[in-house]
Amino acid sequence: MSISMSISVWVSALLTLAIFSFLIKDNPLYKIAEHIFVGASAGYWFVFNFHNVLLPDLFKPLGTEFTSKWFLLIPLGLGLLMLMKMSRQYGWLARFPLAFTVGIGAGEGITSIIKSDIISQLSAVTFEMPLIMLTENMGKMQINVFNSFSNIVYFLAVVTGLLYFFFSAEHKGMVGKTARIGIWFLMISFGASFGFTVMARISLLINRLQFLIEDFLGIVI
Amino acid sequence: MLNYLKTLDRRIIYLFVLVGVILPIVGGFLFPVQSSPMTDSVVKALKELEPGSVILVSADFDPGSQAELQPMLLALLKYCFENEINVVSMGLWPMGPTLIDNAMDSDKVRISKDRAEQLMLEGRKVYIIPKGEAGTEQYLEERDGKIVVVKETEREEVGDLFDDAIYYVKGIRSLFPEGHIKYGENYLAAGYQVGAGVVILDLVASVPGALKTDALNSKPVESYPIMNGIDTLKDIDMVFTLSSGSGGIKEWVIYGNGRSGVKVCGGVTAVSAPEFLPYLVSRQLAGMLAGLAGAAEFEAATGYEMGEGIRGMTPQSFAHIIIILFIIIGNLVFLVEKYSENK
Amino acid sequence: MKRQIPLLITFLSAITMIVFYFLNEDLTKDYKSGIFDWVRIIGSFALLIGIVNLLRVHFYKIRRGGKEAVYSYVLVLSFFIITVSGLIGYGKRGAEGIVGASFLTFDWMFINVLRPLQGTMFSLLAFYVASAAFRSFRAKTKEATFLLVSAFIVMLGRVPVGTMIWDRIPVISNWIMTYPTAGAQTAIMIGAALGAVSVSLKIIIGIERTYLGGDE
Amino acid sequence: MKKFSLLFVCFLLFSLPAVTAFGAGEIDEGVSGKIFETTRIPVLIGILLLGGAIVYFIEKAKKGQHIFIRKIAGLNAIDDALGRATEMGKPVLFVPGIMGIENLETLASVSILGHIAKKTAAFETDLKVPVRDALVFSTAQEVIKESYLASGRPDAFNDNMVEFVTSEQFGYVAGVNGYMVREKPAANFLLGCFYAESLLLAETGNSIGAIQVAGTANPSQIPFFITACDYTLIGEELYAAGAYLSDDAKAKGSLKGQDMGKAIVMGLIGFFTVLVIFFQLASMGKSYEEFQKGKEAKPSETESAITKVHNFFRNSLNF
Repeated sequence: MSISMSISVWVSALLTLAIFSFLIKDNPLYKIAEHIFVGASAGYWFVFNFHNVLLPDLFKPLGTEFTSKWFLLIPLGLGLLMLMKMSRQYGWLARFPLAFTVGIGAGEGITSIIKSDIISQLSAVTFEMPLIMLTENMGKMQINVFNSFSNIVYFLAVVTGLLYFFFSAEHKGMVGKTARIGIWFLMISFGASFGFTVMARISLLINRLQFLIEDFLGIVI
Repeated sequence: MLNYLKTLDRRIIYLFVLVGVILPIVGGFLFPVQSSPMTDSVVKALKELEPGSVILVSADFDPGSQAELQPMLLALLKYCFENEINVVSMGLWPMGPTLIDNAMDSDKVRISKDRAEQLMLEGRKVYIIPKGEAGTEQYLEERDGKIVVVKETEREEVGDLFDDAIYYVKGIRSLFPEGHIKYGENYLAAGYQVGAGVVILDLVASVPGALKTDALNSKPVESYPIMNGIDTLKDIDMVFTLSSGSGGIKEWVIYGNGRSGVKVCGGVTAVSAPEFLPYLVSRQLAGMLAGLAGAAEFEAATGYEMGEGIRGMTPQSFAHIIIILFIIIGNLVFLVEKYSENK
Repeated sequence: MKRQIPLLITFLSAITMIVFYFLNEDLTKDYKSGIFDWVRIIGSFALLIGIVNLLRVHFYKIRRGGKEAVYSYVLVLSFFIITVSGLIGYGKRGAEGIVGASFLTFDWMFINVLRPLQGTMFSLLAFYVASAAFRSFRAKTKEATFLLVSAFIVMLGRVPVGTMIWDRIPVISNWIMTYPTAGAQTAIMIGAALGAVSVSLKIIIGIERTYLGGDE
Repeated sequence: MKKFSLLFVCFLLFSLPAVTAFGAGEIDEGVSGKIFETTRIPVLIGILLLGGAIVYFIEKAKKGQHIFIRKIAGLNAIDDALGRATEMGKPVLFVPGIMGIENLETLASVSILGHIAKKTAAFETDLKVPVRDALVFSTAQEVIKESYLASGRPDAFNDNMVEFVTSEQFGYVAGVNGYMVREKPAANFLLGCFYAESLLLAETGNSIGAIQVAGTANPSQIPFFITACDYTLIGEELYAAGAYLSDDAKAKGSLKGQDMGKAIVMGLIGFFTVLVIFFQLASMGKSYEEFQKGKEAKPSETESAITKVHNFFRNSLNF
């Protein structure tokens, strides 16, 4: 074991330990790390936005090629209107840029969602996962019982799941029973997603602990 | 006892998880890794690429997900350069390109002892951590026909290499002979691209038009030979995204594959993987690596046994067992309680 | 005026995006990426408001004094260190690139302060999944049992030790992921998509206007 | 708003040819001659069908027709949670997700915030809304101010209810978690678009014993809310919540319209499924190559009617 002599490693390690200390309970060390984190990251993104958005997309073009890029005065104006938010009297002017942003989001959202989350999924459920699945057997396409069964399960999960989301029908009788099967499928999927994720979370921890053990404490395995 | 377990302080669980992960890291032994169909599909798609193909590697993640995605990135780059697949790199996330730079030039890439010797003789700088001495950086050098370990000031003869030391080079680039990866011919870094979905739409229309200049020399990308014959995204042989959230694999599938039909593969964090399964089913996604297990399987499939993914699988297994044991305890407590209530 | 004009702006910008979608991309892509630039520019200006708010809150805490003021000092100080070093030295890197950054510069702060903080905060999840699993994966009801069993199998199926117990476990886990799970996810996706379509439609035609705030 | 709805439909129908005429002059040699992405017509049909169903039921509801909407468990929990916070004299925490205002989940969340703020104003309970996005910051402030005004308590509103933390995902979590353990809110609402921070927030909230109501449409994060929160709004329920909470008839109409949308989707699933079954049955006994060729066949290349119909729909959905 030979503890690191690098100030960078020490800073990283102390901050790492400070965050971990939150697991025991809230304490001054965590509070310091938290405030460094909030302050430094706010500054980081501020600088980042300045150098990657405002400078290249707004100020530089306006400064150097104004004649062809004069229309950038519009977003500049909208941006300045946004700043009006800080005034009590003219705060309402900030609604203009806000309305623009929301409008763009809504318009862009509606088309791409219909395409990728409805139409493509519709195609996947019906055409890509047919209830009768054929595979080649001795040169001829024949029904593959296991794959067909799997696809039927998939199909049932989709349909009963969708039925669960019906708001204008009381969950009673036939609808209630089917929706309940829908809930079961949802629960299976939640459990599976959870289980699937556990590994990701552990991986992150392994990474941090490797840093502490190998880089900071200098223990070699 | 029952009551203690029922109201178990969550910090006890934390302690078990911590110990369960640290012990195997310090103990350092490996579980064998087997591949899964999801990973196989990625390997299959990669094997279909001919030497000289161009793959667009997009780093759409930030250091927060490095633990899972960086091993995939390293293994992917290693595979590409070994098989003469040319790489254009970019990132939809601001910190992505930095992570690719790290993978190329500064991340520790572990190698075996034999490989270390061979690379050193080829003139690459090979680093070593002899057992029990980390802390300061040490590397190997050949002086007067002998291999020596060079610390900052002193130098020490090794003669034969240590069996139990860790050998590594810095960055994927150092795994190959000088000149194997020519910038502009085999590799091009296009840097951070602002705008996620919009960038991809731009790429669909025109790759040089969207990427504009490269990150190293700020020259137009079309001035590099690697871009010969590449006009729109269709001309790229595969897009490989390392994705950890919004502005990533979903956009590549919807806009990239959806609009141009380009083959899209991806490495994702395990947490987001289930969300993209429908795209695998609908074949909009050619293959997917999910989480550290995906990385480990990919490393095994492409022949990189020293990878972080494979090494990480052991603490991973321990932690899973601990969580599973806790779930079992929780259920036993619950059942015992129910039983005694019924009595 | 304070209400109708914003509603009209929303309507027109949304319709523009919808119309663009159905036009040849070669015709629209320049406009489209220009529009997204605008959105980002507005967002960057808005960020300034956020930062002013953050600093105001903490300047107030500092002025109020007391034990807690120390933390506000720390926050304001780290904000200014990274901002000043970033505005001066952004993107200027030595021969070793970002790794060789010197003490307290922008790149150094990123690598040695922000990166470990991000990674560690994220890694707390490893502990949280364990305690959440222990607490809630109990076979109390039929639904909870489904949750428990599928989590159990998939958790085992993802690590080599699962294979050691029974070599079919990864296969079963994969089947659960590909069929019932993907199916239920698709159902959630389609349902949520309809909800999203409805929200965006209501915004476009001006029925949903909470986001604009008051009526003055 | 009828004007707007009408305008909307007219615009869709008439703007396309108009823009076409405008764009036609500008096409240069290098660009493929087409003006419309004709392959995307299914999306247009989708907008018109789904949008039509929603607008139709909104109109119907406006005319006073009663629309039945079933109870959603998580929504009743909102009132319970608010009630408990008031009883205990502790604050209420509302987290509107981590995405920007242009995100539709965030917009749904903001509209729920409006209702919650009305209640906290009436109950005189403290409300805290930490945000990560600066546009959400200013929107949330407006929404809360308006709610306090509507409840007749403008005096109880203060600017510090909404606090901008930082744009960094985990920095935001660090700040909010710190707030939770120190101020110990009695009710946490985690509604909106969440990623990895879902469990970090929910588990900390659970450890301080707050009643938690969560909701997101992001399928990968729902499981974490389910395990750590008392009630979870799943997917579409998040979008429905805003409509449900407002006693506005129009909102209920739009929910009914969404149901019609689901019915349409399910109808299509049924139709295509039967179609595919017939196609598969007809393909039995062929060799694999013939089967693949049949799937890719253009209408002119095949005699079989079922293949024609099957391929037509299959190709229209894959663009």
